[in-house]
Amino acid sequence: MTTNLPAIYSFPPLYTCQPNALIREQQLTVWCEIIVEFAKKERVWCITAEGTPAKDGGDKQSVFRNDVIQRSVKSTFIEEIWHKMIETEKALRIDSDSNYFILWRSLDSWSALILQWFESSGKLNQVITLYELIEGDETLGCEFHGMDSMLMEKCLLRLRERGRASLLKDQNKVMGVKVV
Amino acid sequence: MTTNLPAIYSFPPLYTCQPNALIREQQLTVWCEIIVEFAKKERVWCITAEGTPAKDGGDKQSVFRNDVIQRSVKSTFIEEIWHKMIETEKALRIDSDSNYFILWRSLDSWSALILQWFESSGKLNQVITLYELIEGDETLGCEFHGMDSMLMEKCLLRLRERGRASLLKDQNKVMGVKVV
Amino acid sequence: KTATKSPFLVVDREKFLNKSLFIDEIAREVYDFIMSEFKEQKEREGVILITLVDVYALYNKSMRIGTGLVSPQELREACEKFEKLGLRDLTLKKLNNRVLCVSSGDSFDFIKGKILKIVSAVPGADLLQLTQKLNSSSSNAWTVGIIMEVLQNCVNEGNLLIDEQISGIHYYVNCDWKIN
Amino acid sequence: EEVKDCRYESVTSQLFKKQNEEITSQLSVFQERLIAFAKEHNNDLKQNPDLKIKFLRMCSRIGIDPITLFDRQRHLFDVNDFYYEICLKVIEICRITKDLNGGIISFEELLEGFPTAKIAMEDLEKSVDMLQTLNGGFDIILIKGKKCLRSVPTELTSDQTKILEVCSVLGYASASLLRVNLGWTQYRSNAILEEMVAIGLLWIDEQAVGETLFWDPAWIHHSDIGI
Repeated sequence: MTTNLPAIYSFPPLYTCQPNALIREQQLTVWCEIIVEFAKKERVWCITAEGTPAKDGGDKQSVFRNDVIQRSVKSTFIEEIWHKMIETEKALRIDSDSNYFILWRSLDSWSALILQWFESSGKLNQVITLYELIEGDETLGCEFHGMDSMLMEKCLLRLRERGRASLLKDQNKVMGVKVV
Repeated sequence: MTTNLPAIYSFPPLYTCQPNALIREQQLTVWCEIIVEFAKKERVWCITAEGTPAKDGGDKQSVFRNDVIQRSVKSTFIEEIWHKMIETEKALRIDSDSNYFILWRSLDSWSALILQWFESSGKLNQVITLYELIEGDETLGCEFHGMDSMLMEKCLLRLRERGRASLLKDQNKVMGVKVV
Repeated sequence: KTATKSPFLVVDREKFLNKSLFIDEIAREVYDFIMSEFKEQKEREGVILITLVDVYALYNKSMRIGTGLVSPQELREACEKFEKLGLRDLTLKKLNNRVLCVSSGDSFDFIKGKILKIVSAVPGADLLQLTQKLNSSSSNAWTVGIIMEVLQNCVNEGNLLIDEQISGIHYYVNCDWKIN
Repeated sequence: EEVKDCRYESVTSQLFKKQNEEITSQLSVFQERLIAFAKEHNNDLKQNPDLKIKFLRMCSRIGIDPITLFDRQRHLFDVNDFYYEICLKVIEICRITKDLNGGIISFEELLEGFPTAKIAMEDLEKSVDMLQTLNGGFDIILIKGKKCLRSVPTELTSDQTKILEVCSVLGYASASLLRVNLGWTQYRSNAILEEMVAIGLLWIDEQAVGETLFWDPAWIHHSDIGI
């Protein structure tokens, strides 16, 4: 997990909540960057409150824990980090299971990217299933390929708000989308 | 064994090696005091590495074990305690059997006391056997009466170093002493 | 040790016509006491820094046995008079906005610099190591009271970062984060 | 401790050339008589400063705690000397026990630091109030209504205070006690308990049945610890 993370990830005081408020602000910013960086590099869409990738097996290690220097962030400080992540819109809390989506791009940026794909690949005005969009061959190489489907829904909702998409639901679950 | 020992002897965490370095320093100091206090009160000159009086029967209990509160010190921590005892000159390791002499007085203080007895009881310039010195009626009531003979030898060697004593040996074993 | 070296100087309240004269006399005595007690430190480090509470204990214990102790109020008033009495090497200063200290020169900056230097040479040093290193040349030049206050200041001000482990608090110099 | 021992030795060898146990009992008789003498001849001593000094220095040298020379009815010198002596002792106790208790000590433990003198809680409280004028960073805090003296710069967080309150019942806290009493998760409890070990406020006990216990060093002096 420590691969490609900034050097400060190996600095022991990073793991203790610093008493000086100015410093703590910068420390929280560093943690937000680390989490985003990690999620982006590993293409992890969703992380548990404890810092492990949500969808993988149980052996994945928490980003808040560094075995090389034997340090880990205390749960009270982890809460503060998530608070900062939400506040700066780098994470989105998932109500159903208290995990977090990590937004290395903002929702607006993602929906813009998706819209762009619809436009450039000539998929306007036709129904595209969520599965095609996320897992289909045609989005291979797109940054949003493989995105968590719940997160994808949130992006498509943004497009609907802008009047650019209509969603097809089955039993309250989004199955497909038509972009105009 | 717990009679007359300080109240902290009944404090359960005393028996767990404390992870906090500052506390552990205090804890080691407390253990040294307990061992010295115990040895002094019970007039035990020599204690095994496990904490039991060396010269008595096998049923004596270790100072490192407190049955009342069901706690005992782990052997790795016992080693640390002995290390501190040696370092602070409260104990002297006996090479032959890995037991320890407990010095509730320093060697210098013991030899001063012994010298004082020679002076005040008019025994200068005459040969006194080790047996008389340790077990004789004339030293009854002296704090060094009953001292382990090997420890007594060490005290007398101090006096010899100061030019105040010559030792009489038989087959490399000290049998008597003349103090001048 | 100090008690015997001081002459039978009787600064007895009852001998003074009024309180003010008594306080003046105490001020001189306290001043001389600190200057002689911390002479070594002053010569080696160039500065003196000690909390008023520690002065109260040291001065009363060393100088006032037999002559009646001074009260906390009297001691404070006496130290506040240093300047008026032309005792210019020591002044009363407040550390961390709460702890009164008797200080010479820019002692605070001096010891702060000294601590920062030790920590940058030994990243992760704890209170025990710092105390040992600060007082390596003499046994108790810098009291723990002072060291803890200065450390607290460094942490509050952001010069030092903390790494809080179960073994204790470890200190690191802050190189990464801006503090103003 | 060392210094006291030396003095004791030199006195013993000069005054009595007898053996140690005898001397201890004789010394204590001697000490008692000196204390009685001091109280009886209070006024004479007061009027003769030189004698007063010699007398008190002798007492100090043979190990009489000056505070035993006072009682609340009869005072040598200033009426307040009694309280100043307590101030002195409070500072000493706080400094000596800092590493054992993380710099927080209850008023009850402070009282136990005066084994040879009868001092009342109100005497102690009055003296601690007097000490405040020195701005020594000695702050009074309340743990479950009980007064404690904090002599280190770090302030307690409200979570830390809550844990000390839990400790005041049985002497210790643990993850399960905190779950039952405060509804805390294991994560949160461990984080705060370990933080308190880090700053020296709690001692770890790994030999309890079931789980690790975290003890308040205030219980070092409790003889009635129930496991």
